[in-house]
Amino acid sequence: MKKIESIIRPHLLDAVKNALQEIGVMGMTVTEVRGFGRQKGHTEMYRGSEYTTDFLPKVKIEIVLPDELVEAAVEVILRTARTGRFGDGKIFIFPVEEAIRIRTGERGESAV
Amino acid sequence: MKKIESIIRPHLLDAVKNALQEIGVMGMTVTEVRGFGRQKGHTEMYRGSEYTTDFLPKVKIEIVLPDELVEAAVEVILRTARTGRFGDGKIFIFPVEEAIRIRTGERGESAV
Amino acid sequence: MKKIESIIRPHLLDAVKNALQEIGVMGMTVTEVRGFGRQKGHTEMYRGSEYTTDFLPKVKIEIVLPDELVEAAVEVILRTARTGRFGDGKIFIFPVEEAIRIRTGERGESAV
Amino acid sequence: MRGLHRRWSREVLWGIGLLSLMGPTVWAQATSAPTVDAGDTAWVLTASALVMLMTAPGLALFYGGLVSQRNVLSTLMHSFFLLCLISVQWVVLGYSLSFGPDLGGIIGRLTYWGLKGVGGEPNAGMNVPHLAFVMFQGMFAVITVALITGTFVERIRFTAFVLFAVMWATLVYDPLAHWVWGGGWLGKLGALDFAGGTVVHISSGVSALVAALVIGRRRGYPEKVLPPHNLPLTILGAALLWFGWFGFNAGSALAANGLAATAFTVTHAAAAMAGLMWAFIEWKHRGKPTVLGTATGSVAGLVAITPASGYVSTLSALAIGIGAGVIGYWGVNILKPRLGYDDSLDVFGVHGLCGTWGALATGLFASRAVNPLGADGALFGNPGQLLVQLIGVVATWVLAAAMTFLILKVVALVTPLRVTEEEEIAGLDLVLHGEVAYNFLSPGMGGTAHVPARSDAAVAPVRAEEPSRGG
Amino acid sequence: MRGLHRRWSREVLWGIGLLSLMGPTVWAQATSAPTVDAGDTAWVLTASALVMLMTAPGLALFYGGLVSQRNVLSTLMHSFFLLCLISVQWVVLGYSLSFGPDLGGIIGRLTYWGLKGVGGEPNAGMNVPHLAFVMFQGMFAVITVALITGTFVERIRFTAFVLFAVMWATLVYDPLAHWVWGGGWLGKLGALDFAGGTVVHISSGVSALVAALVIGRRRGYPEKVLPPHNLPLTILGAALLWFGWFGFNAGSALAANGLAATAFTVTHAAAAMAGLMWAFIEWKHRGKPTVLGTATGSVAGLVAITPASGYVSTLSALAIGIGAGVIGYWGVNILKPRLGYDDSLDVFGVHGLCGTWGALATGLFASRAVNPLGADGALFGNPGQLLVQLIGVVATWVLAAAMTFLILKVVALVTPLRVTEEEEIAGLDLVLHGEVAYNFLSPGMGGTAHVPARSDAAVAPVRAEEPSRGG
Amino acid sequence: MRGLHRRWSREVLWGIGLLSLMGPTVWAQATSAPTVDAGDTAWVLTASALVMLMTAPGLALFYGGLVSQRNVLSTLMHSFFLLCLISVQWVVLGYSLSFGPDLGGIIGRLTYWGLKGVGGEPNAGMNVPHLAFVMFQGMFAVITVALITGTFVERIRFTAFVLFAVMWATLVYDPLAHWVWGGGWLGKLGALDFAGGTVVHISSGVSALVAALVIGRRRGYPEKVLPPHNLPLTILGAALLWFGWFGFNAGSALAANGLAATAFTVTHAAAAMAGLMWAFIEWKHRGKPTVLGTATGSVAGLVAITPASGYVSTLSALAIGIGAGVIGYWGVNILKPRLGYDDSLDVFGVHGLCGTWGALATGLFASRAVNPLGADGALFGNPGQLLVQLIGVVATWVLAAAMTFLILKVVALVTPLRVTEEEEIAGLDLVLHGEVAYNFLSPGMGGTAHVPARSDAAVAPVRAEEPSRGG
Ligand SMILES: Nc1ncnc2c1ncn2[C@@H]1O[C@H](COP(=O)(O)OP(=O)(O)O)[C@@H](O)[C@H]1O
Ligand SMILES: Nc1ncnc2c1ncn2[C@@H]1O[C@H](COP(=O)(O)OP(=O)(O)O)[C@@H](O)[C@H]1O
Ligand SMILES: Nc1ncnc2c1ncn2[C@@H]1O[C@H](COP(=O)(O)OP(=O)(O)O)[C@@H](O)[C@H]1O
Repeated sequence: MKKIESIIRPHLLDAVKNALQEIGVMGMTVTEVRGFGRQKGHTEMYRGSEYTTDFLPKVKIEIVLPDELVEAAVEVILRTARTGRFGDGKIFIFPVEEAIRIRTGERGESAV
Repeated sequence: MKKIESIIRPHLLDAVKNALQEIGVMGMTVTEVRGFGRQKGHTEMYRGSEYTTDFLPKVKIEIVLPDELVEAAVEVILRTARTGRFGDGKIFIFPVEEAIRIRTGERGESAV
Repeated sequence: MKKIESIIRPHLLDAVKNALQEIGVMGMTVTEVRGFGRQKGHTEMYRGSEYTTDFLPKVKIEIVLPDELVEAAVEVILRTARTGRFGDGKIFIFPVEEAIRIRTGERGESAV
Repeated sequence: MRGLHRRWSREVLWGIGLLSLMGPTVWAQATSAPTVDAGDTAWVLTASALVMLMTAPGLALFYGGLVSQRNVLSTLMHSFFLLCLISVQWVVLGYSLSFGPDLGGIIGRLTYWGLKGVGGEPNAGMNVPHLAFVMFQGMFAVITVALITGTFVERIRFTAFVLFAVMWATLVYDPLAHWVWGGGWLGKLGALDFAGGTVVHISSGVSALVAALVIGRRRGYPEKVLPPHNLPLTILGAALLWFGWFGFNAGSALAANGLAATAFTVTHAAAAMAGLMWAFIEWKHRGKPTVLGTATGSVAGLVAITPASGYVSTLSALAIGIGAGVIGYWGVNILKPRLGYDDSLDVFGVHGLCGTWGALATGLFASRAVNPLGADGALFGNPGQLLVQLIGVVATWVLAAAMTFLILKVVALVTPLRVTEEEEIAGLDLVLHGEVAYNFLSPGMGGTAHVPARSDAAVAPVRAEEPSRGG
Repeated sequence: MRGLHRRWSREVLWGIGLLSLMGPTVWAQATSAPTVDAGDTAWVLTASALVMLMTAPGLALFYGGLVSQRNVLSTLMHSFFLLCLISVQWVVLGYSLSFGPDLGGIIGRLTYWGLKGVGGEPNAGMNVPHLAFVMFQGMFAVITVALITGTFVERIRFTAFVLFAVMWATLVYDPLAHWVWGGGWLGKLGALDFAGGTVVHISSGVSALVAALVIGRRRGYPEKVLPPHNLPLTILGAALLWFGWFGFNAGSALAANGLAATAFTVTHAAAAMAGLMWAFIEWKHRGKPTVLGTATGSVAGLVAITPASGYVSTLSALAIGIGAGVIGYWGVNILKPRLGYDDSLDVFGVHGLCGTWGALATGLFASRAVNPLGADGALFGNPGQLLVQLIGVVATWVLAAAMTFLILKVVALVTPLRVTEEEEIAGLDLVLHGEVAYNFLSPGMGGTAHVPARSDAAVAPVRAEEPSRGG
Repeated sequence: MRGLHRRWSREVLWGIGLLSLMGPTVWAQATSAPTVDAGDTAWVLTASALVMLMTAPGLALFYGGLVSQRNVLSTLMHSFFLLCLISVQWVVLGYSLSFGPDLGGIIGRLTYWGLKGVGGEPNAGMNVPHLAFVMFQGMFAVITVALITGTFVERIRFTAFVLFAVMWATLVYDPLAHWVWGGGWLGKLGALDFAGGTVVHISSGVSALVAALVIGRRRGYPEKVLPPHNLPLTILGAALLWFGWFGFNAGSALAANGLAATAFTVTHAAAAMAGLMWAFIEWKHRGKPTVLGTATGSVAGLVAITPASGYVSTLSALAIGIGAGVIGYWGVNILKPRLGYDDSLDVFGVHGLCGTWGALATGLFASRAVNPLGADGALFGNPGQLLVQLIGVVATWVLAAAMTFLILKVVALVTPLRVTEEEEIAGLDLVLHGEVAYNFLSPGMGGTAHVPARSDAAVAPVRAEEPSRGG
């Protein structure tokens, strides 16, 4: 089992989710995050002050999935989350030692 | 050392935290997340439109803890976070290479 | 490649980010979290009720970076996020199997 | 109808009295055949709008900010829906029950149903159009029912709420308004209630206590209820209540005259004093003055001055405000925790107790020097007035408590009063109304819209968050 | 100017008529040489302030809560900026175009540009200062333009919006106000529009429909638009609209008299009834009554009663409210999805359709028994009035639709109407105004302030969120 | 008391003057023995309520939205608590100091302490009850102190704030009101200040500047302060300020007459023009018009027109609005950054500078053609008036600056003015009031309630977020 963490643009979440669902990803967990990277931040104006922020709104998707699904999932994300501009985000892959479904106590791949 | 990540129902957080504390878990970090899975989403109505969402509010608990505490913590979560209905959530276990306490610079198990 | 996850005090985020940037960290992802630990929570009053909360606002920084940068980054965080009081937070280090840049498809260290 | 509106005609007489002191140049307002005076009408229309504002957005926000995020819309709905529901009840039925020709001192006849024959002509004994009086009074009916809702937020079912509201307005508010202001027995007895201490505040506050007991506590109360989700909304609501209360009390003069100015002043003074008082008690008692406490205190002061507002001096108003701060604080912070009922937003503590204090305080502080056509209170040599006030208080407590109990029992026969525990966890906004108050999430996390095609218009009932699908 | 203000002078005559029934003591308001009456003036000034409140914060919040979080400021800006822009247009030009000396029944002359010679003296045929009338009418102009903005939120460019607004106010609103109220041909024809069913609601609603068609749908509509981001703001806005509408309708009596009280009452009754109605239809049709539906319904009722508010009885108002609930619900929930235009905040469904219903319903329910100087409607034996109303409706539809189309085409020649798709994703607040509505983030995540030194005052244009830097 | 209220009696005379032009039918308002006129009273009571609304929720929200999330309640508390505190100070003491019988042109005698002997009878030289005048003026005292608080939000300690407020009201506001309006030397000199340009805006603005300098900058200012946390609240507040300002300025006619309508109109025109102006300057200067800028601009316009509102024409009002937009923008965007003081919410830039502009502009644009009992300004042939205005401005600057400095130094002897740096980080809401504004978190993350049993009522002082426990 692996865990995929992917940082993407918020407005593409829906498309990514739907495409992942189609290849058999049954669950995922999503978090609102702020990303700092190559993409330039923006400037806000409030009366005499300007605020520049380097932290831009992103969405983090976390998916735990069997090893054999990993490459397919990566493909899907690369395809659906790409705009070709700075800030498209990342995919990180991590090892998972165990997964357990709370409802049933099932462990391992059948739990995800 | 391991890291336990557990996705649970928000209203059970308090119960889970208290039970974990009892078995000696001294710290944890909690994040509001949205989960997609087997549990059905809900529908909202605003004038002529209906919105269905598959992303449901969940809470993610992250705990870094010594290997020997892992099973006990898993037990506790399984017991306190279970309602038996779809959507109870998951427990994932990950390897940890190092833990450091910022205040003191301590490393390893004594840091958590 | 490693992933550093660090829980810090929110108001120090800016200082930490700037110091990390100086040593060549090019990107990071930040999440608002709530932390439970040795630091005491606070009490709120609303009419006849008192609310005590053990979950305090923290910020989680996630950075995926090449192995050789890890120690430098840890040093920087220890230096910039420390106040010496309970609640300064943690640094956790995790193994990373792969990193991919969505925009280009690049993999490995060049992706972060 | 002449002679029924005892209270109002008093004020008119007072006007005449004063005017006669001022010489003949001011005869215009004092003719015995009442005419519509533009100034008085301007004020009463303005006051009516102000009292409307008290319910929504005033009370709606005051209450809405205090509940948890998943119940804010259902709480706003209580006030907003009542603004619709009770207003229709009022023009169809309620006004006539309250202010129609007296039937045995108990209730008004249905002469004015649907406001038949009620128009722009002056109301008996007043210089404002009959319809202006209808509207001003109607706004009181609306807010009185709305006040009660604070006790059962976060758990009452909407159907039960609707049934309760209609019955309560018809069986408690309308008779009580008739008793005190519509020519009924309490008014005839000489009970002073300038702007609704008994009719509005005691009745709603006591009913709230009974409803809290009948409907029961929120799941997890007191240990596990959630803190207020949006205090700025609550402060906004409190400030709008204060603003609207000028219409409530000073409008009750039904004229733009010295009496209205008096009522305006003592209202402001009592609210300010009670807010200060509450904050200082908190400061001493618990270490910090809170914003919510200050706002709650000022509402307590507004409640307490309401029955007295046409009869007392500014210094008396300060005293009444001090009392309201102390009594309200005690009710909310000491009494409620000790007894353990879940009157969720403190309707009893603020309206029931401070309304009672105000009604009795009127019997203490009223002075003919302020209003020659009121009465003197105990402190001005007339202890009998305190007794009359006490009778009014007791009658209101009994009527409100008994009828609320009965109505809730009847409603419970027809439909459950509370949502299920699962629904309580999911929140009433989603479960009862299919809506979510705030969508601060990133795009994509907040759901996908689809506009129902014609065929699926009769959509399956919305699922709550918590329940899973079967199997 | 005498004789131009046909509608107003009617009411004055009505006053005289009533007064003569009441004997000679009330002659003061009935003198033929008009004087400033303090009571009437107090009411009209109050009403003017109330109508101002309808635009901002009323409509601003009603609309602002319904859009997504990234567009709330741009939506608030529409209303707030128009309050500035159209007010200046009004005092400089608009008032004179609308109410200046008639030019062929079509438009007013520029006699009063910059309010030259307009002061505190009574306005022709009224008991209020000329300037009070100017202000009262000016607030109507402001809100009418602001109403339209609901149709093109979340995508219109600010420059296009400003140009459109100025042209629309000058080329649609001002002439139309002149036609109906300023001495123009529609008023002379006998079309009844007490407070703006045609002038305000049909004109804005129909223009909104045309604008929705010309400007086009939001990206992703209907499947992918975001749900309302802050319904409590919307409910607050709706309640403030209701509150302000008392000024709108009852203020249109331009006096604090029986007619004002009538208008106040039927306004309240229709709003309440329509809110109830909408909620009940939802309850039956979709399983749950919603807060937004109830609020929308009450606004629909307010719209529908507007033209009728000086001419109908309370029971008729309830009927008009029922109609508004049904028609508004149908327009918003059935018609719009079926036709597929993106009138984003339902300006056409609520204002266009219910305004049309109200204008026609005036031709049905108007009664001289209510207002002797109005007219009888079809239900009271005068079917001809319905025809006159129909002419008014058709004329307004045609003027509004044709001119809006033209104006938008002209504006599009000068500047693009919409932002780019990338900008739409980033949100108008940041892209057009460089501001973000809410900063609920932890300190440190919300950006670093720097105060621009003098030299970099001419800062580079702010970058949007989505676009990356080149390379 | 007769003769003291120089300004008011002027308006009454003006009324008489106008009325005499209109023939004998309108004698009612012009009798020399003043009587309570219902229309005037309706307007003054309404205006009093409107001015109350300006402080809370108006100013409270305008300010509250601009601070960071952790300080919003403490900011709301400033306004709400002052509404309580200064209102009590006013009825007990302040009114008498301001408007009691004159003592050497400097201060009023304590004749009216506790509003003894002040009742419903007409106030000297006016047609409204004495108490209506008391309330109207009292709301001015409240908001003036509240305006200052914008300068020291996010860092002042509550105790210091309370002490400062009471002393400032008593030692600055009350004398100044007496000087200008209460029969004092400035009024006698002929300084024109229709509704409070000097008394309210210059005094609060200049005091804010001094307070900013004495109390010092927020930690991290200017680089690290947080952006506004909730701009929709601020826009709501700005709109409510505008709405309430109709009461402030048009109410200052103390009658519902042509002068009130004039003041209403020029107020609206100046606000609209200044809002437009600010937005256009931003658009040119920085590339985008902002919502906050437009709202700030309109407030600047309202400030500037305040002293002039009873004396100038509509076209002059537009000119004053343009000036306010330019000067306010310059003060806030150029001057403040350059000088580096942390007047956090721009009280000096908006109220101090634009108030000064307004007071001087009154000396330019005032015209007897508008108000025969005012004076002509420099542009209408009377340059002397500008000098008189300048004296008023200088006197106010000196009084406000010197006394504020002194008061703060005295308070600092008793109690620290600022919270500690750690408390500043944790936020004043939690540290000073033990409350948190928003709880949007999932249930379970927001804390556990427990109702304090009787014994632990004297709870340990609440800990701040940041400090850890010892050891
Ligand atoms: N080293 C990193 N560790 C963790 N997250 C990163 C890292 N680098 C980038 N990110 C995340 O990826 C997002 C996109 O990265 P960015 O450098 O802006 O553009 P690109 O994806 O085109 O390389 C960032 O906003 C941040 O959330
Ligand atoms: N493969 C997965 N990877 C990450 N998170 C998951 C995964 N599957 C489920 N989740 C999380 O667990 C939650 C519960 O899962 P769900 O399938 O709804 O029910 P159950 O826990 O009963 O299996 C989801 O809402 C999601 O947050
Ligand atoms: N075992 C743990 N696993 C995950 N996060 C932890 C753990 N212990 C502490 N934390 C996080 O670190 C934060 C600081 O820890 P705390 O014990 O309060 O102080 P200190 O950092 O001084 O040890 C906590 O608020 C929590 O977010």
